[in-house]
Amino acid sequence: MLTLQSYLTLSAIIFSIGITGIVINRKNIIIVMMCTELLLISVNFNFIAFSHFLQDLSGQVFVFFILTVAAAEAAIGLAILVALYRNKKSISVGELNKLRN
Amino acid sequence: MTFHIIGSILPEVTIAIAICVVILVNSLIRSVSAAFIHSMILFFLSVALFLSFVSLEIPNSNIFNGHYVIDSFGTNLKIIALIASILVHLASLKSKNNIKNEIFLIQLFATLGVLILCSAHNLLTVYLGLETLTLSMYGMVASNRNSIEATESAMKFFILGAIASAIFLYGLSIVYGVTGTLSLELIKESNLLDGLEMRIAVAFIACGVIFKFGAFPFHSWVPDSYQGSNTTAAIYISSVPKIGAFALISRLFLDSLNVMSEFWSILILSAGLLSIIIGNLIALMQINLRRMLAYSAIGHIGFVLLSFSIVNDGGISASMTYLLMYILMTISAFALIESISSEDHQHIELSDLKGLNNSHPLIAFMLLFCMFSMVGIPPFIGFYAKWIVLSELVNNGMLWFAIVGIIMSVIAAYYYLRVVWFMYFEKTDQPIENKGMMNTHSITSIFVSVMLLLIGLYPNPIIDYTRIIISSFLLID
Amino acid sequence: MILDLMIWAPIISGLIILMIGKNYGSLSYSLSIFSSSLVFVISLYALSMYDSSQTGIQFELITSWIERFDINYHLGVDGISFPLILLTTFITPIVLLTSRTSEKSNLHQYLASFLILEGLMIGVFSALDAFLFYVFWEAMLIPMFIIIGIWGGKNRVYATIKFFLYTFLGSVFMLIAIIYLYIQTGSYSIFDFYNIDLSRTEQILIFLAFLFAFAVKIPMWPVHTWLPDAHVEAPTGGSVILAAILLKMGGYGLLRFSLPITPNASSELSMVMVVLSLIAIIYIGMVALSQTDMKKLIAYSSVAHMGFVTLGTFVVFLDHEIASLEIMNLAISGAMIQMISHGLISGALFLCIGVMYDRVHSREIDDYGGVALMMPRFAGLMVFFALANAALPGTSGFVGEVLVILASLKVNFWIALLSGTTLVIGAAYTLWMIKRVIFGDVTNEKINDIQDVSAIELIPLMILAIMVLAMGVYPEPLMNLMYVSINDLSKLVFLGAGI
Amino acid sequence: MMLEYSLIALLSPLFGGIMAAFLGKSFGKNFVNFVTIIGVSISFVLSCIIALEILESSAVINQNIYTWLNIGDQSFHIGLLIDNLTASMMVVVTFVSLMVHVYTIGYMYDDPGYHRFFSYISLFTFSMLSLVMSNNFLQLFFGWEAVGVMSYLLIGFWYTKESAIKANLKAFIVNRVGDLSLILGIGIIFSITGSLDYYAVFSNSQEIAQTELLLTSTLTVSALTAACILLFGGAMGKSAQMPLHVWLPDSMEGPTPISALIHAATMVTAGVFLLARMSPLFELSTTALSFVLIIGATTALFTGILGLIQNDIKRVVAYSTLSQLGYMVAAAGVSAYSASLFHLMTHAFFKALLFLAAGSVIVALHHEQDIRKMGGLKNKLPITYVTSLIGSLALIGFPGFSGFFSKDALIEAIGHADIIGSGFAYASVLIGVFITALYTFRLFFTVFHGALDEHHHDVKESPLSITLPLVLLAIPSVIIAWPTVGPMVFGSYFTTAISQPDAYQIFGYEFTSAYGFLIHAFSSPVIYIALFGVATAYILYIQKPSILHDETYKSSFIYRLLDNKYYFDDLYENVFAKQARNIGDLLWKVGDIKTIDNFIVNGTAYRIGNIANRIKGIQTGYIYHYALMMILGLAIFLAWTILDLGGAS
Amino acid sequence: MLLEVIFYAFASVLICASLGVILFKNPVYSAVSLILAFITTGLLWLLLEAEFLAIVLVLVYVGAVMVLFLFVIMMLNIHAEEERSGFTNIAPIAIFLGLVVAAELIALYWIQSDQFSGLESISNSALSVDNTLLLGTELFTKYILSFEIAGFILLLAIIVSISLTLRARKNVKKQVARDQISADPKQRLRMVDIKRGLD
Repeated sequence: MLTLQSYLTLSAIIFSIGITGIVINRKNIIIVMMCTELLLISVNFNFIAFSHFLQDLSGQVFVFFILTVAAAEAAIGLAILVALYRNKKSISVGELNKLRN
Repeated sequence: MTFHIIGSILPEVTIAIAICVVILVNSLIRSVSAAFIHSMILFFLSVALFLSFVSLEIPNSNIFNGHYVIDSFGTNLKIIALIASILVHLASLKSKNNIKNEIFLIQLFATLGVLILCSAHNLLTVYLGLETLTLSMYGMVASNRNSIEATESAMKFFILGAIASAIFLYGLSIVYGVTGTLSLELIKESNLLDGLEMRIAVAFIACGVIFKFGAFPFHSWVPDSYQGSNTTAAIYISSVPKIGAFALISRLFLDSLNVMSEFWSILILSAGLLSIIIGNLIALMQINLRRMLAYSAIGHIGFVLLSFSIVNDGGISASMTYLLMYILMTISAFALIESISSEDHQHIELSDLKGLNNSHPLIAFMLLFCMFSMVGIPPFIGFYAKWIVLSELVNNGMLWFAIVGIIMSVIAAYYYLRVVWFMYFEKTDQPIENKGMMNTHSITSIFVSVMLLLIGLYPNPIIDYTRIIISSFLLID
Repeated sequence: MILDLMIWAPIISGLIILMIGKNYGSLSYSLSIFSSSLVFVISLYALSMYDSSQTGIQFELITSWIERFDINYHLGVDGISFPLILLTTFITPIVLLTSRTSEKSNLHQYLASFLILEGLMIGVFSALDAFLFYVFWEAMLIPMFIIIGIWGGKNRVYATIKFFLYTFLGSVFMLIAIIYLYIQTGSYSIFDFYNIDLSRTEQILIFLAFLFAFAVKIPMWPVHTWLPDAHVEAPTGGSVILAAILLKMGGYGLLRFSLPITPNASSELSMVMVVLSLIAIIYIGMVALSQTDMKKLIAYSSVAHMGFVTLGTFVVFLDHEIASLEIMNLAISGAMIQMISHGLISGALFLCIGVMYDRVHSREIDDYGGVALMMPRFAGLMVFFALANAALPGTSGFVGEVLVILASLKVNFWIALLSGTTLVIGAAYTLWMIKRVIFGDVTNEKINDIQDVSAIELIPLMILAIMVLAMGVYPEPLMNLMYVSINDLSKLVFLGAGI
Repeated sequence: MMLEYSLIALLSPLFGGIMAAFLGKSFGKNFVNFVTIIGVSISFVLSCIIALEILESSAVINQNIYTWLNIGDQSFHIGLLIDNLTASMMVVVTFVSLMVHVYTIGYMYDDPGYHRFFSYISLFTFSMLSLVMSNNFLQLFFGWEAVGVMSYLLIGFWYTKESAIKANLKAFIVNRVGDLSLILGIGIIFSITGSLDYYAVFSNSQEIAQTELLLTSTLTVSALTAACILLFGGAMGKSAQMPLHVWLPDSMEGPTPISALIHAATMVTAGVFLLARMSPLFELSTTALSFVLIIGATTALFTGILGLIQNDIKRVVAYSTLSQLGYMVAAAGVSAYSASLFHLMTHAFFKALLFLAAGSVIVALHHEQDIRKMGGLKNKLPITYVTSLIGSLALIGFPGFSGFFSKDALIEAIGHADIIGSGFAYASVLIGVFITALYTFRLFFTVFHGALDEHHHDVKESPLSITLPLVLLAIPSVIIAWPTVGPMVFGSYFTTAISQPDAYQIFGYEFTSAYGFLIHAFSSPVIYIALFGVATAYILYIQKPSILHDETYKSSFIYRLLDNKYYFDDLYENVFAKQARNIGDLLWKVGDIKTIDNFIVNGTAYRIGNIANRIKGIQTGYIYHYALMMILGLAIFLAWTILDLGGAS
Repeated sequence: MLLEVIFYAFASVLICASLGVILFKNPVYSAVSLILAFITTGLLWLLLEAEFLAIVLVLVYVGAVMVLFLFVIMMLNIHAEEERSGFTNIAPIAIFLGLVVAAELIALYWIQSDQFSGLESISNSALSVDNTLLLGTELFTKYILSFEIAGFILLLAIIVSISLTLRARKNVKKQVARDQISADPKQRLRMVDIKRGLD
């Protein structure tokens, strides 16, 4: 039986994977950025699930905008990444520590 | 009707027009001078400010199907945001450090985002306003694109911002799920509040809001982005977005989720208290001036949140008073630092200030004002800010928080004093070069600093102003 | 109005000097002397207007300031604050007069700091609104911080930051207490605070909060350690102001706030206060004995002498059966006179040390010896002030101490005995210093070619000497100025404490 | 008129002193001499007039000059009380002072601090007069301390001399101990009577006597006894009674004129004056009187013994002064104030004489003070010799000399007393008579007789300004007692000022006249003891000096004890003074610096810094740490949501 | 039942793909995992009758955003960094925290929830009838303001991206049309008198 809770649980799992992913790897930033996309998937999942179970369209509208903004965000993020790479010749998470106390 | 709607959002429209005009002018006219762009931006900002004053007359109304609300609270916040933007703009007019004009364009976007946040009355609008602001802040921080520090801090800011925004959205999704609506109005009227699900939602949303304020434990982007970006960006992100965040927290928590205030106030309170402690403690150890100011900003924001968590008109207006005074102080501090920094000396270390009293007595004197104001010594405004927050805390039986706050501000005094110490007590062989000329920029910074004193001598207007705004906000809704 | 003038005239002239003075050193010097003397003249005029037989506040001025919190710009003086204002206006020109003798960088900033400080100090003494009081009280830290920090000695940064943080930490608790009182009364007026009913716990907590602020300022043992550092490192003028006036604010605060607002707590905690005062008198006196730095010695002696102020303030509460209005008047009069007198004497001693420092550039006692041979006129004055510091009858130093001793004798013999030991210890450390510095044979070559005091150094010292002598020989005019207010205060406190 | 006279008498030395101090350097020595001597002369003449006036009319002036301080009902005045006691003190003080002024012209002739010295002694005269003329305790204390200060300044007059400035510091501090006691005594009186005027206090003396002073919650003493003992504590300091006597011998570091003026004739007798002045109080407390008696008698005996082995000419005289002060105090202890005062007066003359004579010898020998280097000066210094002899005879109480009458009277009084300690006191003073004679003539013989030291062949008699005072002082030393002993000791001269039992009834019942007293004295042992002392001195120092050169004598315990002055100096310097500094040092270094400053103040700062240093570690610069922090925050918020659930719903 | 099978199957794939994103060492594999995750998500959304968004997700995300990601990965030649990769020292804490958050959320949804439980999937819902039309109508009427704001956000993204990445390379020859058009023959061509040589 597909209840709302199933969807929410799935979304929660994805969310957790996303945030864990951000923290655990010291590979390159791009993977971290992908993890944020995972987070957004889980949020979208929530919205769409609610929208479906509430029979209300505004959730889907919201998702639409989230997708838009996420695309814009990805563009900006990648632009920053490129700029960073040009300066630093590296996008390793582990080397990103010039600024600290 | 249409005209009425457009009339209500004239400030936003003005900024939007400004954006378009600046883009067009920039790309079409080949050799446009920077001064022209600056004046244009200033002109549009002033027009927007004027229009906001005009729209104070407009009766409260919900427009765009209730996605947008025009009320005195929002309009007043807009006025404040616009004034702050103008000040920031004036303060960063030195512009040698900002060869490109894009940053001012991006600042216009950010201002637009803040204005949207001030009036947004729907979760979607709130989100979009927030993202407008956030994305432009990424752009601002990164705008010094040839610097490792700038791009690195922008990268970090971006990642953390993305996480925060996802967390925030997660919260919004649950709110939507529980109440079945995106409208803040309807959420407020919903009788489903204060269930467990809503609490989860509030916890998530609080994370996003606290991130926006830059309070502990969502503060990490603050020092890096202050340090990494150029001063123009730093002035901006240290001031105007806080107004947006204040609007956000007021609209979401104070207004719509007022029923749950008992719950969220604890979250805000703990974040505020920890910010005061952690921010000030870490600031003690900084030798980079910007980074120090960043941590001090975390401490100040702690006071804003602490006071906000009182959740009554006194506390909230104290919080707002603190915020306004903090913005004034931070603009002043950054502007003064900017006015003595040169192209080849962007990153001001504390030791760079040595002998400032001899080379730039006036700037040093104003920075002295500013630092003592931040410490919270009368008669500067920083004192009234602290005092009014403490008054409200004591008044609401939160004596111990007041004591913690005040002890931390004594500890904080040390690092502010260190600035004075380097400026006044240390001598150096290589003083900062005195260009001698008084430009618009130094005049602005001095103007703001003198304000610190003058408002300090007569703080009535700000105190009354915030009180009126907040009371009307809490009464009407 | 006249108080307004006294507060703002020096501040404004200080700001003017700050703005224009960089290239006009001597002009700003003259201007500063002129404006501070003017303030002194105004204060003398005020003295002539002051009716010492009238109870209550005079020269009162109320203007609304922050309406929302019912904060007023409320000024006024009574017999307790007025003498301290006179002391301030009297000492400041003297300090400014001597400020030029030693070469200073940024002289205009130095002068401006003192002028601003003067205005703020007068503000502290004349504010009748607790909020206003706090504003002046804290604002005063800024110029003092600058003075010690810029023109101080080798270790000035440590000293000035210590001074600032110590006093700041002390006063923030006072702020909390003031806020609390405001919440209880709905007003920031000090006189409204007097009429408030507080529970025992509240009183004690408020008392302690105020005490912390004032104790640091006075300073009382064990929160006194900023003082020796600050004094040692401060420039001469800074030390003088610090010793002569800043310390008095603590004592003034106790009389203005602690006693009338929290009479029960004052009475209940009087034993603690008395013990702390006695520790200050004896312990600090002993500590002063072993100092090798003149300024430090005088600094410690200040702590010991201020011990009499706190002793006088609280001794009467020790024994409720004996306590009477008479004893209280006696003790508080003693405390007040001690404050004024200590202001003159320690100020003068710091000036003396400054005079020597300008010549020899050392404050170490061991570097001196035989100063009397080279500077006979100076030596005479210094010995005189030292004797005054040792509470010689006929000098002002004696009056306050003897009144406090007499009052404590009425309460308890042993307290009087212990406090009286200052007669011996005080004489020992002061005169021992004199013996090694002024008397003896010249051991340091530098002493051999020093000049006696110039007129500009001599005049302030002479004026101070005359004042010290006059107050010692005929203190009645001063007492007459204060008596009515002290009596009112005593009555108020007795009523409050239910004695 | 009397009041004006007294005021002028009081203020003219002040005026002279101030003029000398401020203008002396520019106007020269003659000016200094002129103003100060005129000042003191006026004072002396007026004192005599006043004394005569009072003698005639026995009027008493008690007049407040001005209100010093007024705190509600509690007033403190400055005022004058002129009665017999005051008048006689004034005469003595101004006379000796005048003599010393004159003497100083010669003695200090080539001293660079000439005007300063004159200014000091004039100011001292003023201080002393204000002490004796006071009509209240407070002013008494003023004068009391003022004379102390002048003594301080004068002992340290040669301030480059290390021993002098050490001595003056010691004198001041030891005196301060006494003054502390005095002010406490005054305080007790004030706390009970609420007034400090003599008459007001004396009229309430019964009230004081009935009040109990709480020392602890259970232990009480009579306030009167406590007050009297404390007042006497002040007298002990000023009059150098054991154990506060240590400063007086050291004070001989000062110039000789002031040894004569301050440390023999006037200031040190202030304690005796005080006892006499306070007699209405002391009479009510036998405990206090016994205390006074025992202290006095002890001082009289033991300090006299110390005089035996001193080799410094001035110190011998100084110890003699101590001893004589002991006599006076002891006499006051048996309520024989008049005898005590009488001895004070005669002693002032002959002891000043002896000091000035010693000074004359010192000047003649070019500031040589060691008696072992003297001898055979009889012929070289004839005037000094004769006057010294007169002084010595007066001191030992040789019949007919003034000292005889006074000393005999007070020994008689002590002998008749029956309070606690009187037996001891009587024995002490009798032995003291022998000792006095012994050391006095030891000095006399050693200096003036024996072989002339080869270094001193060129000595000449001192100039007139030195010898004139010697002669002028020698006269009263011989004859002053003859007309005065009757009225002063046995008569009613002091009855208005002093409250004492009728001397005539106690021990003077056989008194008829001065002559009769002289005759009567031969029937008592005192004279014989004194003569025996002189004879012993003659044998030991003229006939067989070899006895004293015995080594066993030098190494004996007693000799060492005496040589070290009963170890009082050691006790004070090494135990009290040194320990006070050690404790001070300890408190400073351990209490202030280590505990409060380093541990609490800087320690707190340090710990905060430490914490901050650790906390700043959270800002590593690594993005995953930042993210972790955010997630942690989120997790805690969520956890709170769960935990708070119980409370909310 | 079928729906459930589909759901759990795709849900498992989604979870695996998500784990793949964070666990693969090579960023290209991660990106491909992410693409897989997006496609699976799209399919799951179809179950929830959000057809338009499902398509948009696949088109926009897989077609544009992920291509952008891959493009950047390729452009920056990132896999050269592989030897540095690995887990952070705080990975255990992070995993623990991730589990805690997941557990907290799931626990809240399942154990305590009263608002979300019992809701079953609705078939034939009104939303699915003409999903795209409905969404479009909403978007251009009710949400017109949001739509405009989104436009500005995209504009912002354009400006920021360009300003951060656009740079004029020095050694690259490029055509500047404006300069070409504005070329003035008079300035380009200079007539010079050349003297005959060999004189």
